Amino acid sequence: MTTLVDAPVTPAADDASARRRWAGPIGLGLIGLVSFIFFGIGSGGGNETTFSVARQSDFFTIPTLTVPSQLTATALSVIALALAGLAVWATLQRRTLGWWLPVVFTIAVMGSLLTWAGAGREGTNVQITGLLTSAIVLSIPLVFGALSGTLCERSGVINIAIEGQLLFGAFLAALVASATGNAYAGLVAAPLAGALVGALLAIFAVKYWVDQIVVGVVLNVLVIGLTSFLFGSLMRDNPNLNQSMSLGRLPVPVLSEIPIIGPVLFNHNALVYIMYVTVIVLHIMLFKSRWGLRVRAVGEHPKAADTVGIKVNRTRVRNVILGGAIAGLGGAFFTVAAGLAFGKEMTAGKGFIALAAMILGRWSPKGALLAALLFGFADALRLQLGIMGSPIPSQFLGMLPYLATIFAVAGLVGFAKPPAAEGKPYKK
Amino acid sequence: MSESTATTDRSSADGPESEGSPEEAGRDFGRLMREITQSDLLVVVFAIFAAMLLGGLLVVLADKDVLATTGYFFSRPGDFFAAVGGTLSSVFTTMFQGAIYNTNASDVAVGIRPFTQTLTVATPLILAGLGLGLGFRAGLFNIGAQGQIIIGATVGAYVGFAWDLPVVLHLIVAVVGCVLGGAIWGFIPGFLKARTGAHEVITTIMLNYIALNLVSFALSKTAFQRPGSTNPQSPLIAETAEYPLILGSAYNLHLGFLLALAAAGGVWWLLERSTWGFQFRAVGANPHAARTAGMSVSKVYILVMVTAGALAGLAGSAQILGTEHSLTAGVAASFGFDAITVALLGRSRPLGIVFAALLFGALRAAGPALQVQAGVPVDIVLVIQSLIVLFIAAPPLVRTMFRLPAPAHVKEVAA
Amino acid sequence: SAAPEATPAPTDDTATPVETVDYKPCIVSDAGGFDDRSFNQAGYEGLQEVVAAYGMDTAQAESADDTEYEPNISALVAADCDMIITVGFLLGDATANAAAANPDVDFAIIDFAYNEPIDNVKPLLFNTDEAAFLAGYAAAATTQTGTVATFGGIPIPPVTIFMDGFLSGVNYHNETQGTTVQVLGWDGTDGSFTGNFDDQTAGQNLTTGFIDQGADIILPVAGPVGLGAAAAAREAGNVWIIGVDQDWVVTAPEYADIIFTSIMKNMGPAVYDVVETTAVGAGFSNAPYFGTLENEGVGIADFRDAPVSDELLAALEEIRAGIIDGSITP
Amino acid sequence: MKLELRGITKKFGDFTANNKIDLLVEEGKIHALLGENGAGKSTLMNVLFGFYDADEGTILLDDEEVVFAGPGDAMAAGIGMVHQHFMLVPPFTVAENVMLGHEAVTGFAKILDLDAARATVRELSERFGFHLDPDAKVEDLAVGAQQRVEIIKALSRQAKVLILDEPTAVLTPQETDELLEIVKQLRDSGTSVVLITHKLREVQAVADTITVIRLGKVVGTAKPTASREELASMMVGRDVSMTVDKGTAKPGDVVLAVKNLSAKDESGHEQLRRVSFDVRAGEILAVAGVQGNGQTELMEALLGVIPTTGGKATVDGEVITGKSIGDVLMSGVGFVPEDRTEDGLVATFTIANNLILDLYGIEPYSKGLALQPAAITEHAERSVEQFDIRTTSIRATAGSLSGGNQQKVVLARELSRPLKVLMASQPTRGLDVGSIEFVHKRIIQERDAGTAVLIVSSELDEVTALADRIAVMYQGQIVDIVPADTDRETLGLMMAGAHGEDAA
Ligand SMILES: Nc1ncnc2c1ncn2[C@@H]1O[C@H](COP(=O)(O)OP(=O)(O)OP(=O)(O)O)[C@@H](O)[C@H]1O
Ligand SMILES: Nc1ncnc2c1ncn2[C@@H]1O[C@H](COP(=O)(O)OP(=O)(O)OP(=O)(O)O)[C@@H](O)[C@H]1O
Ligand SMILES: [Mg+2]
Ligand SMILES: [Mg+2]
Repeated sequence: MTTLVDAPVTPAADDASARRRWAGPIGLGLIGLVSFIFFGIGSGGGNETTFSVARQSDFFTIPTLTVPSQLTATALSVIALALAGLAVWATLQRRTLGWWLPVVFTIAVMGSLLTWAGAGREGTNVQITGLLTSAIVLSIPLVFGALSGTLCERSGVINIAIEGQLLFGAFLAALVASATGNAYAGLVAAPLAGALVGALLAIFAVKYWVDQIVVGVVLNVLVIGLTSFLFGSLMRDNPNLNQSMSLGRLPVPVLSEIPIIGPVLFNHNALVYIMYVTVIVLHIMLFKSRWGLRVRAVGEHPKAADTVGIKVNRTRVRNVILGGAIAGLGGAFFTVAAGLAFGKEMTAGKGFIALAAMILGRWSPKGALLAALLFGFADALRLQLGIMGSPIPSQFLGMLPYLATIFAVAGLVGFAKPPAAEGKPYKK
Repeated sequence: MSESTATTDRSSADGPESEGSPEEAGRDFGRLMREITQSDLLVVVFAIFAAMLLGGLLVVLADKDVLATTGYFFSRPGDFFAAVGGTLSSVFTTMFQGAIYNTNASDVAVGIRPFTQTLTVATPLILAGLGLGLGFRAGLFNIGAQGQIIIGATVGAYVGFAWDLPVVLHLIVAVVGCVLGGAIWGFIPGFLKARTGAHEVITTIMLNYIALNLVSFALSKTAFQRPGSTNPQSPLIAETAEYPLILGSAYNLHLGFLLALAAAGGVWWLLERSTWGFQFRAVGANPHAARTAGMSVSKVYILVMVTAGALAGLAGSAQILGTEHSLTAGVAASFGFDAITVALLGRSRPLGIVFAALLFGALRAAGPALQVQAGVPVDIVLVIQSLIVLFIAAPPLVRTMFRLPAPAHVKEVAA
Repeated sequence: SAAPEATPAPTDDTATPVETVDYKPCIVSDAGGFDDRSFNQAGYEGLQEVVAAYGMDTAQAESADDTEYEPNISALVAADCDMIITVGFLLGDATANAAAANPDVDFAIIDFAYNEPIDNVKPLLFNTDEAAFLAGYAAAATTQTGTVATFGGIPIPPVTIFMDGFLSGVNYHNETQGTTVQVLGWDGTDGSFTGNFDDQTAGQNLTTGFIDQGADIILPVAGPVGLGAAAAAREAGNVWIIGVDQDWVVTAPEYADIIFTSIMKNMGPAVYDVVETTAVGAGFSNAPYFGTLENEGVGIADFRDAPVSDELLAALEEIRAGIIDGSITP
Repeated sequence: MKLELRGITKKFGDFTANNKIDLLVEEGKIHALLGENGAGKSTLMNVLFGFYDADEGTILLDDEEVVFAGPGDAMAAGIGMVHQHFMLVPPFTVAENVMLGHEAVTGFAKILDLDAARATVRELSERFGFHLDPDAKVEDLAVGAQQRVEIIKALSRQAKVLILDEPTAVLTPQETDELLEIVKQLRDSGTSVVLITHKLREVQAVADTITVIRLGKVVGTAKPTASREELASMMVGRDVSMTVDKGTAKPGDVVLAVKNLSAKDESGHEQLRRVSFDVRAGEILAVAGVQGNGQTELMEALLGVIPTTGGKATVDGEVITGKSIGDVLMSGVGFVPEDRTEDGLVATFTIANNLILDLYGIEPYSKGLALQPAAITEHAERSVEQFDIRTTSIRATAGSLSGGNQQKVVLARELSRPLKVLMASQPTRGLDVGSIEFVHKRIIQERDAGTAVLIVSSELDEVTALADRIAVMYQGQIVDIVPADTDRETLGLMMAGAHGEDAA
């Protein structure tokens, strides 16, 4: 996260850099204030909020925690404001505070928001564990998608086709799983589907110099068309080719029994654990290995890479296919991992959010994970508030994840420099 | 004359000779001949042909009549090929009849209706495409046209149904409303980029979703609903706010189309002949040099995004004041996204964008006929459309496929 | 033409038609498409049945987005359709215009009524809330946890009418039986929505959230997204799902064992009747058709595995009667 | 290893950059390749290095014909190259750039062994007296430092044939001498070297044989003993005077006044500490100093590219610090940036457009919002002809020009309007003798026209040739301002931090 605050490099940012330092602190301040006025004061005296951290499925059952709404929300808001003040001070001192500040700040504000939302509701209480778990779950396709984008763009190829790769992955996973009667077979098939789309992208973008974004967009439409057609014909005629198959949970022994953390992190299906591993491995490989160095060289300055004997286009083709495979794997989330049958356009635009997450994460696997989690959390929060019933109109709740993302990129991340050769076919 | 080369420019970095100029008329003629033999026009023709073949085959596979024949293929292969041929030709003719000229129409007036439909559908694509192209030239990858269209249309719609103003004035005010709406929605990412460096791809994607939620919210309020109905659908806009139909009520073609052509001219002038455009292109090509030459990169970003938003807003007006006449959450259809492809296909040059938009318009216009007459499932229609676009975007591929001569300047690289 | 087979009907294999009627009914979907597991699909299947039964010619156009309604209708007019069925309020204007332009073509529109009737347009309307009311009452009577829940795709009347009926059904039970069953996800004006009809995983997580809050009977009014809800319910166990539009025991057999009941909106039969009467019966009338409990245009499916007492069934019968004679308003 | 090129022809579109070129490099010899800007030297070398494929001709190594699919093959065959336009990956560190392509790795995951790379860098920069931090990001380095990286990168590969394309263009005299020593050592240990440079002194110092090419053709060979004048005229095809004849300056009143100017660079390090000096109308103040001692920041701070943290600068009494770049330029300042490809030109723009890159807003090039094509063309044609820019058309892209001609475009633009102050960084970097002569003439013309001229140059010859007064910079401060006739040694010492008087 620290990388997210280092100094900007290009003119765009230079112009901004002088002011940009302020965007963060001011943003924090405003949010802190909003939190104080709306959630703190707004919680209304006398109300109580009940937090529950345990789910009936849990091993330990922890009693629910009931707090006076107004007091708690106000206290948390004050903490947030204090942090904002700290940020202002740091800016004045031209110091950079670590990643902890935004994190703690977010927790404080979220806490006060939830306290307010749960204020005076007998029927419902704030489900911390449930909230965090669905945050993880909802971010899975975004993580895989963003990783795919990162792999491709680091080698200089823009991958707008993530959406299509997710969707085709979801489709083939369902098809194969249903046909073989084995969800894991579907899990294996998904990356193949994604890789296929990736290969098409590579052929057209790298070999035939077609505008990468055009290919990407077209591939998305292509996949939507094909899957929808097969869904309406093949799968409709033989329902046994599109059943809901589920990978099922694989609770990690011991770990999964830790309160909160256990259910949130260690009680998922195989895909989630694969996700953890993929992020770590890719992050190391991309920034510490020879492969990574060469890939990044190709994406930054293909000519330079060429002059030291690196095969630019071969590298790109491989990365794009690999990226496609990863996105395809993420597609498995929608069907076999979620235990659902395939449905028309069921990826519902997640591929584009993933694209944003990739940039928000500054083209790094770690960043992609954090960005995706941020979005997943905002999305889960929106659902949670809807469930508990809140005075906010549902359409505005619907905006929450998107607003949160905009704030994150404008306030915290600021300028991010894409790989220099991104989008440009390498012709010699 | 940037125009003349526009559609054939492979990128603004192609060969040392990137521009023709009056005083080189002789060489220009030589180049003209070269461009005709190697032009993208020829490529386009072949591209459509190739895509049709592939798409046609898909239709064949999707078509049970044909599949049936495969059963007794070996006994009576004739049937199979007859069926295939039948499907293919029906697809070809239907597309032509659906998009250009309806040959089995009683008279010309009816016959040309498909073509006017193509132009009508192309209108919002031209406008939004121009906006996006403008951004691309300035190095901004704005994918926010969708949201900008929605907001523009929302404002315009409100002016259209809620206010009543004298004839001409009402239309003008409504159009201005659309433009303002779009411009504001374009300003936000421009401003954020300039001030905080926030990447426009993120902000515009998010703003698309936010716009959608906003319009849904508006439509859930009685102020935007029809009297006595709670459907999320606005009242019809007043006729005084509608774009006049330029070919009479028999056709949908409306004034917005002429507006779009005018806008294309304007954008060309802005880009190629105005000091603003000069800055836009400089910033797009090399922000460092632009800055050292005294241009304000942030100002350019904001300016470009506002202009792009305004154009997308105009596209919104084509929807709400031109064809739909009533605001729904789906008022922007998928035009905002198609416009990205349109702009890139047109290589961000105004003339190119107009052509690309017409192509898309034709493809969309042919859709219903394909479904109803040729019985092609809507999803396969999508596939055919995207294949055509893909091939048209891949001249080198089409050239290799059909052994066309490669244009000289493709080989060159500005080192 | 290959049209009918292109998106094959479930009734492809029906026996050769009894007679062959020279009448061409056609259908236009809204942006949901004919496999939306909701009114487009129901209407489409109804049409396919009647077409197969009377050996009629037919054609259909699926709309990819809101701008295609008018072109699609005109394409069908151009294809010499005698009747065009349009699905959903979004096609209201396009249908009205087309009807005015083609007085000799009959139209029928599902889920939409005009303020002043049009001679050649027959609205097909459904008092879905009547059926939802029964489902709500039954749910309130059956819940173990005292909490039931509902959510929608997007807040539009065809969706919220289910939620309204369900809510008032529960409240009626609370009033009459003195229970305090609470409904999550809809308070009569606003509530929980996934934001679209595609994102099944959103429905899944939403449902899990409801279950965390103790809900044990859930009504998802979001087309395919409902399947996400069903999956979540299956995973959690001891949770019932209420199907919508069609009997989910039939349309989603894999979840049959957790289907409490289904709030059926019999659009298929309605379409069948309209076409039949117009083509071979009394002929076309533009009088609106209202699907009600009374004419079984709406209703609830049998409780198969659901633990419902005979008292409850009896009570439901009374309420049904009450609704029909107007003594109870949903 | 013996290297031979036979009948190499390379065309770009209908333009022939190399025309049937023959070249023979004996084993263990240093072969100098001379030619004016745009003669085709780099192109030829890029062909040899397998980066371009020749339209005609063959390459022989030790009399074996070889065909290179790409630079990879060339390197495998033992050819190494220092590129004129550096082939470095900006966001990578020095170590990463040096190791790229032949990385030392550990484990089956092939994790990079960065320490090994760091060691190599340290060891080499020790040997050549380069001062390089292996962990510095290349994009943060001054051009001079980048040049050193490019050299180390090539040398670390132990090539048998080493191509040096203008390796000394941005090195300090000391560094240059070090490098030439290395090159000699390499030659003695059997390496064949092709050296491209515009600095005839270096040629005379190390070359064994000399080939001169002009307009893509070989025009002849020469002995190292040949005089600089002879070589020069061979290259340019006319007589060139090696020494600038400039009359004594007639300084007017102070135009550019700098008071206690301080500035930080992008990474926040203070690069400029309370710098003060004046430049009068009609005089040239040259700033001498080893690259990276704040000269770059001085120029950027004056123009407003980087914010100043203290002090001020005035032009004719008007404060320019804190103004927008545009305003500074319009207040009569001409600016020639150090890095022309990055900051001076838009490579994909036509020459015509580059010639109005900072003039587009003023008459006659635009009226109101409207550009004036006629005026733009007219201006372009005038400049091309005046500054003898070698191009096929004013509509050609600036990117297709050779280095020297690109520099001419920048100068032509900046000198094409009335100036009060001309600020030029490394004005003749990479230019051939002919162009240097020309550029120097133009700068002195500008001075004599009463413009205050501020030059930054790491080229002592240039400094002494142009300056009326010399300011020596060291570690962000002005050590001293001395008269133009100060001898090289003194200057050298001052550049190392010693003050004028103790130095003398
Ligand atoms: N990629 C290219 N496309 C078109 N023309 C080019 C390209 N590269 C070089 N040229 C042209 O070929 C000629 C030779 O260029 P080259 O770089 O070899 O000159 P040079 O001798 O290296 O000059 P300098 O001393 O300035 O480096 C120049 O006129 C240049 O404009
Ligand atoms: N033939 C010409 N004669 C005179 N001036 C011209 C001519 N062509 C262009 N210009 C001037 O140069 C400006 C830019 O035109 P030019 O064609 O060089 O840019 P461009 O090719 O559009 O740039 P890019 O290729 O980067 O898009 C024009 O607006 C005009 O003012
Ligand atoms: Mg051009
Ligand atoms: Mg050169």
